[in-house]
Amino acid sequence: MGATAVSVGALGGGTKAIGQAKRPIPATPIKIAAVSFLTGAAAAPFGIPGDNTFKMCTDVINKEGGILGRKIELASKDEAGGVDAQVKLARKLILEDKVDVDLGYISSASCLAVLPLADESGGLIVAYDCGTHELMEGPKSPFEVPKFKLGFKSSAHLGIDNIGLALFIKKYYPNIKKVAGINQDYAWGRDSWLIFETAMKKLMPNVQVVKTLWPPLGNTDFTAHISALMGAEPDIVHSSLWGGDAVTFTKQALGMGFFKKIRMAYSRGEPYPQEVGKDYPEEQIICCAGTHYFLFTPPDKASATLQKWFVAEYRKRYGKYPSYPCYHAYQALYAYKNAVEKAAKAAGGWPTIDEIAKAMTGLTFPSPSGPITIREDHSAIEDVLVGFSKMTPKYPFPILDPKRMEIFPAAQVNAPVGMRTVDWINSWK
Amino acid sequence: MWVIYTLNGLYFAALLFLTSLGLNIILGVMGILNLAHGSLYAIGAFMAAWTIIQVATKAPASFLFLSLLSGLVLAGVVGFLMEKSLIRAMYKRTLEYQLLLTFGALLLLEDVIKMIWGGQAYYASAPFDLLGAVDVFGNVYPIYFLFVMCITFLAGLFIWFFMGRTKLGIMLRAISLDREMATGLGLDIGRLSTFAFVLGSGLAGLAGALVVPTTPALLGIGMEPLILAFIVVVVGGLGSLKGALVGALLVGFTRSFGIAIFPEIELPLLFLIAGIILVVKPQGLFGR
Amino acid sequence: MIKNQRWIAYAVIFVILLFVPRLLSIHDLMLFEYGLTFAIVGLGFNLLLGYTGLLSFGHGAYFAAGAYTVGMIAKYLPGAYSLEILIPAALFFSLILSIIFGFLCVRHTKIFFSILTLSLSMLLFALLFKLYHLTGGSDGLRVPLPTLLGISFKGIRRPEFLSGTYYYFLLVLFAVSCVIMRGIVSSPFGKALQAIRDNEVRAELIGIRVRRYRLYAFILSGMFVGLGGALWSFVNGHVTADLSHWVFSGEIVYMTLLGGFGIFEGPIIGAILFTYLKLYAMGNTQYWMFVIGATLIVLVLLLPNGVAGAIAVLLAKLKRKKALEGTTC
Amino acid sequence: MLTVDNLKKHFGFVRAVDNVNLEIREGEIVSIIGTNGAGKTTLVNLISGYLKPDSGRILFFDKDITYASPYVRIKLGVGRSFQLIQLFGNSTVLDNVRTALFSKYGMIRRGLLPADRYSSVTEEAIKILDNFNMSDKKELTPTGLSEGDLKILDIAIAFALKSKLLLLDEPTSGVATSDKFKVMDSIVSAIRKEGVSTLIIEHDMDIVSGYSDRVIVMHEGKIMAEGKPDEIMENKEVKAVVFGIVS
Repeated sequence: MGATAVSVGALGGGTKAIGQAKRPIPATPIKIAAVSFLTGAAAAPFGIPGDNTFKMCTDVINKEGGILGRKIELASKDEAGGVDAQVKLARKLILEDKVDVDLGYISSASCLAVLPLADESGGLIVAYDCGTHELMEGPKSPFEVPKFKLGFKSSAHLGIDNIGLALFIKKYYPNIKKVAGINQDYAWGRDSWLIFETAMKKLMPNVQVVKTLWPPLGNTDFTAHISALMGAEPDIVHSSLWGGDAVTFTKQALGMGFFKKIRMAYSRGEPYPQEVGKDYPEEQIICCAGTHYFLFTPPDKASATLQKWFVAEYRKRYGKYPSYPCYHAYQALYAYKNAVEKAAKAAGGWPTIDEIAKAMTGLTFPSPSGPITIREDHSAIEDVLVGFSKMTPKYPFPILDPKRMEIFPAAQVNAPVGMRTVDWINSWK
Repeated sequence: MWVIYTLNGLYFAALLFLTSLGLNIILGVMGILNLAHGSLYAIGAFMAAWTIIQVATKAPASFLFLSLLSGLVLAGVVGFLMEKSLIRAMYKRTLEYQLLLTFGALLLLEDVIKMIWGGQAYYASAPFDLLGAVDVFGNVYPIYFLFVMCITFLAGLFIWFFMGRTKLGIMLRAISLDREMATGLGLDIGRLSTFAFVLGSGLAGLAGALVVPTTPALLGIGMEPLILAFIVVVVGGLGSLKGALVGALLVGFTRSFGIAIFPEIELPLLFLIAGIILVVKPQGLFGR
Repeated sequence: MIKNQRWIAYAVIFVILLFVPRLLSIHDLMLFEYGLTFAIVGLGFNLLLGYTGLLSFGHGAYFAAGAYTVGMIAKYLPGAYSLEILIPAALFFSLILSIIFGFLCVRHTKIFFSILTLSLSMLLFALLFKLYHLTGGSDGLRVPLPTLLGISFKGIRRPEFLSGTYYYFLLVLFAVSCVIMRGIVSSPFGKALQAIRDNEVRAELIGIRVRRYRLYAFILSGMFVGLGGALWSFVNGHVTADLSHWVFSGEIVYMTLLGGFGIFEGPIIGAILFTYLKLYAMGNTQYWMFVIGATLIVLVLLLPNGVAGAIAVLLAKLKRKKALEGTTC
Repeated sequence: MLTVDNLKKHFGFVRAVDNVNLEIREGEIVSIIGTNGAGKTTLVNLISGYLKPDSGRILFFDKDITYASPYVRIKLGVGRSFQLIQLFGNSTVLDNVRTALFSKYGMIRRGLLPADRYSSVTEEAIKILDNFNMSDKKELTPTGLSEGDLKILDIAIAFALKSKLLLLDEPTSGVATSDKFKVMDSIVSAIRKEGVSTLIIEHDMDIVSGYSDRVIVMHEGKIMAEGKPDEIMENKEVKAVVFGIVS
């Protein structure tokens, strides 16, 4: 252990002083890398809001005197360029730039490729937005946790969205007959559909799947997919499309009269009404990847005040309402802050990244959308919010109809530690 | 629905045809495979998107279609500069240099676009929304797609007439048939090549400008069209107008019906067809 | 005697390379290992371009064949996941692939050959990309640390693995590849290939079965590239379908030209230079594509024989100078 | 050894080769002369297998090779040089010849040892170059050679294939007039040394007359005269048609 800790220190750039009773707090700033899509289709709806939030929170934390008096030095990096580029970048960040922590990744593909590098290269990596449940799950349940000693996921995985959708559909449309799916052709899309389909089979056994389409990420022409879906005549179409794809799909579908016939159920559709604007169709089922919605007020006091401040502050700085990537960014940065402070208490000085990792495990802290808990499997769990899009005079884009918002508590939508989500769903009574 | 599938196929084929047309002319006349063709397409797309965004608020709706012109012109200009500065030096060089140069140009232009327009996506669906939709046998279909088909049809008609009937076109054909002979006839190869390259680039730009109201202008937007246009040219036959048309229709319908019927293997199928045709008929369906 | 000098130089360089892990930071060492794997790729590719006169724009396919052999075995046959099995397996599958593709391609030359190789590699790309459940689609496959002759590297971090055992393993294979390729190009077989490159018609006329020998060259080339791909996968730790995309093939051509395909050592130099060029460009500017694109254009216009070519010219000049001085005094 | 009978090849209305019969014996050097377009080159292309005749037969050592591929004819021993030189431009003079030898001995499958290790082959190559007094230029590439040397090298390659019959298409075309005879000297001396039977195509009588055992005159695809050089020189018809001398 000691040996690895030394090498961790050496590789991870943490302080080498192991074993001393009292450890000094370095005067140097904390190096934090934030990796999001800064270019490409996912930049506007995801990367930029996420990165903005990282900047905003860093700024606030530094104004308050930093973490244990150390200022944060934030380096925003671009997630574009494909999985391979990300592997190389993460390596560089950990081994050469020696960042204290790598907060990032929106695409599940990036996460699947990068998180294993945490233990491999001995750097702390916190996945802040990507969704795939496979990231933290083992090959078969029960699996041993944590999967990665130094790899974390500070937001809940896609299980909550798709289970939430299934529960929501069961509640509002108990007697639909046909569903279809259009999901991007990689881990994110494939896994989202898998969970949704499994949950539907369990909750509404006699609903039949009439079509599943797999457009590639960054597809520009959905016309063929749209008419293929319309041809299959489902009642509801499940979709985990995100980023530019979601916007493009919606616009083209509008043009082809898609929404006149079919209702969409977006597993993470929350940012798009704001992106598309007033044209965005009403009565679509939209999930918020948690309870990340600017009109949602968390029950507990601390979170509620945070929410009020967060929405106002973000609106003030960037003229928009925070979308769920913003909340995810907040969670990642504050997970690190809280973990460091907790570990420092125990260690009496600046902690090693092993100690930070230990502190982050089982950590609970308030966030704008409610308290967040990071479990022993190094993955956070959250409640999930689902609703209908509805145009109101108050906003220039459809919001979630306040009267028909459903919140499913974490326990109802997250598999227990060490159990694969799919197995858990199948074990439902 | 089959009507719609067919229309989708036609629409997709139309865009491809336009893109491949430019690639084809350049390849035919200059014997150069321009790997940067996709970037010219992208330039057209960004320019058009930018124009639409500018116009949408200030000028009457009908002006929105200035975007097509702007895309075509800018791509043409870039093409002109490219030919004068780079391609010009390549005529006497061997294949590997020609291909690598255009490959370099591709990398370069991708980032030039990034420098000019930034990394953001440009949403410019105004013309698409403006034209609205019609009823086709009980199915809603956007008029804009039909508009794209018309434009492409006209462009194709124009090129066909130009290549077959006008003096300039016939000279270009002469070059593509036999460079030496053409030189012997005293044709000004240099000028004509420049012209061909500009024409090809302009067509790529037009295609980009046409697509942009239906999808945001993005970095790398030209990559997929390049590959598909490339398949079209290969399948149809180098430098063959008829080939480009048939090839485009083949790809368009394979995609439209492929996605509707067997979504899992639509893409491999495309390359499989191309591969087979190349093996059986290396010069393409209508190649010389 | 000039030949002896060359071999002495090789020996010296090899000895120096033995000490590289001591000299470089872990990150630079990794880049260097990327470079070495690509150097093997370059050697293979250049047998086709430099010595047989065929420009393939689809050699990413054989690279992917090698890399995916490793990834697939890791996923489906973890029992057989040891270097002494993986490397032969990679060679075998790249052999099969290059036989199939090569057979189709060598019937053509010039631009047709390039187009056909490109299309076929894109076909492989489409398959790797679309068969999600088999190949992991665009996510690709992870490449864990292999065992070597029963030694397991469990619990060792990849950087330590790469700077230790693996570096020397890689270095040895690289040296072997160089020696073998050197032998091939200077052998009668190699001479025959060069004859085909120089003058197809006459080659036929001195009794060389041109198409068949092109195929031989294609297959050998494919296997070297496949080997490079397999070795690369361990350094990278992850393989994706992009390896078979034509842009990646383009980069292979790029690095070969960067070094200079007229000279045996060219591709090696090119591969190492390109790796540093690309990764440092990526690390230091968001406009890295502009950088390598511009470099490529300058290269094509001003340095058609690549870096190695330029060096060779310089050396020749120096020699002549020396000779002159020798005569004068 | 070579028998051509009633060979015919027409391109549309042009009767390039029209019922040609000819016979070449072992060790004999025969020249075919005639104006451009008389069908000389077509005839060579037919014999070396580049063109397939419309009708007629070609026998080589009593073996019918009328429709055999060039490759087969080479294996049998029909070598040729070209009017437009065909060399391996980026290889040394030595390798140009040596590769031909390797191919001849079926050694081009050997892929590991450097070519230089096969010293016997190298020596033989140098010997051949000696015969054409080219051995001093063996390390040069063709780009560094004079037109005449290129011609000689081209023939040396054909020679290296141990051809029993050599077809030389205008061996001195493109060579400066002053050197023409020097070139012919070195070629023919080499040929004589090995006693290879040879068919030389030439439009200039003077060049071949000194070196040929026999001269055949072709005109409009037909053979119009045949005999010893000096006889042909005297032949009025030939003078009129071929040399344009009227007396």
